[in-house]
Amino acid sequence: MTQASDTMAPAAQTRTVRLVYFAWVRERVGRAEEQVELPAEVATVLDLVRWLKARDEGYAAAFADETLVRAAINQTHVKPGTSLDGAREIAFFPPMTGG
Amino acid sequence: MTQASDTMAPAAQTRTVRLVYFAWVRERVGRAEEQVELPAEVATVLDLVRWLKARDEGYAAAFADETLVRAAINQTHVKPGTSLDGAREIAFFPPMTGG
Amino acid sequence: MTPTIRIQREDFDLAAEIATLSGGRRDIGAVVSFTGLCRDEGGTLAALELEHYPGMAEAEIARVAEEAAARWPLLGLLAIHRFGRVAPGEQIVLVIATSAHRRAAFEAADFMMDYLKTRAPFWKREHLADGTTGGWVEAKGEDDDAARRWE
Amino acid sequence: MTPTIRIQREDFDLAAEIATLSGGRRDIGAVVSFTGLCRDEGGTLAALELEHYPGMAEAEIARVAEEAAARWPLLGLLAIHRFGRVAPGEQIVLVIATSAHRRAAFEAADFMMDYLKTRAPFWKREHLADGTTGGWVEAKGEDDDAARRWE
Repeated sequence: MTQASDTMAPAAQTRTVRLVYFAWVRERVGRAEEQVELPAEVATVLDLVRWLKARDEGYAAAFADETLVRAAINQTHVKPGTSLDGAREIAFFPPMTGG
Repeated sequence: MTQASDTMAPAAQTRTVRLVYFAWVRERVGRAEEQVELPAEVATVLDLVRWLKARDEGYAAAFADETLVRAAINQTHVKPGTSLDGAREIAFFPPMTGG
Repeated sequence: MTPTIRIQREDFDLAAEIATLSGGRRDIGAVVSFTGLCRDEGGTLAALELEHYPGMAEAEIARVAEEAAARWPLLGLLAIHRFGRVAPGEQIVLVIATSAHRRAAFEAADFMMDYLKTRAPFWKREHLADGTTGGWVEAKGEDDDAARRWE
Repeated sequence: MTPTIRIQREDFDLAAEIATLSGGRRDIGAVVSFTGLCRDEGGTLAALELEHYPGMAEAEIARVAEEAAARWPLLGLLAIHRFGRVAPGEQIVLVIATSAHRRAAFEAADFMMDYLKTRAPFWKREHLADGTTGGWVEAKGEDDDAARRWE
């Protein structure tokens, strides 16, 4: 994690990312989007979920079932273990019900 | 074969049936339809095919491959071994190419 | 649910047929349509001429439709097959299946087409772009294989 | 063949979309369309509200369409998905696939719908006929199973 993996990410130990939430994840979190500074130890999607859950009850409720909420990085589906390197926009949402 | 199996069929040893032909079977036979008197020994579709083949070269050409031409009795698909009992209209045609 | 079956020389209108099947209903979740068109075969074909067995064509498609209706929970089912001369780009056959859910609608329409191909008494003859009459289109083994998927 | 993808609040017109895809072509033999409609769930539903992830919705459906185009010999492929409030009987989603032959058109449209259901970022919330806001529609395991058929 010492390499700067993306030109958009600062070389420092924290990174600013945009978080966006949809459907009941958005409702439980209480907002549609926010900017956050990620500490260096938050390396994967699952790290971020656990870091958010510790913030307050809304996040804790949204991510109560860590395996249920889906995530996307820069508008592409990712798995809980995916690295946040290069992430500018991270989205969390329930399983899709379109179509 | 001593029973009268259909009220449309005469009780005698010969029966009058309508034969209809389609596509290249019609072209080879040289007509679209005809009435024929079937002798008693023509009991199945395959019997009829062989009886027709003996009539002239057109029929012989149409039914050269006995397994290729399809048949229907009273507008329902049948197999070569199907009995002609109750047959009023017997159709012969190539494999279907609709749709 | 009574299937609609029509054998006709005239062209058909997909949107109008869907509107008739769906009209006013609020229980349909899925509409699948299949339209079969005449291809020009790389410019070699002037037209297809479709011969059919009147009476049996309707009866056989109706039998196939009854099988589909027994097999899937359909809310509507329609099949139209044209006969006579059809030019490249023109429509030949239409199947529409409606259901509460997509799987039934997809499978029923697919099944209808496979069985139409192999059981409905229609035969296609080619008229070629050079003015000659081509041969009768030959049945394809892959169509029989497709129909057997449903057995 | 470049797939057409549209995410829009407005309704769509199946016949017009087919006409655009087929217009002037003479090499198309098969057109399969899927239309997904809002059901009233036995009269209990007043409307569905469709939330989506702008940007990702287009991108994800485009990825699914590229997969379909790589897998089947398609001549045209279109997907339209609406967002916002949709009343029972109204259209939600449209997929059209065109090809020389029917199997490619059927399979591509079927595949598109299975992947749209499980991968496109849309979420449905119910508005009930009694005036209350119902819950978010839950994803169905059978949709995941359907998508896995193509793996």
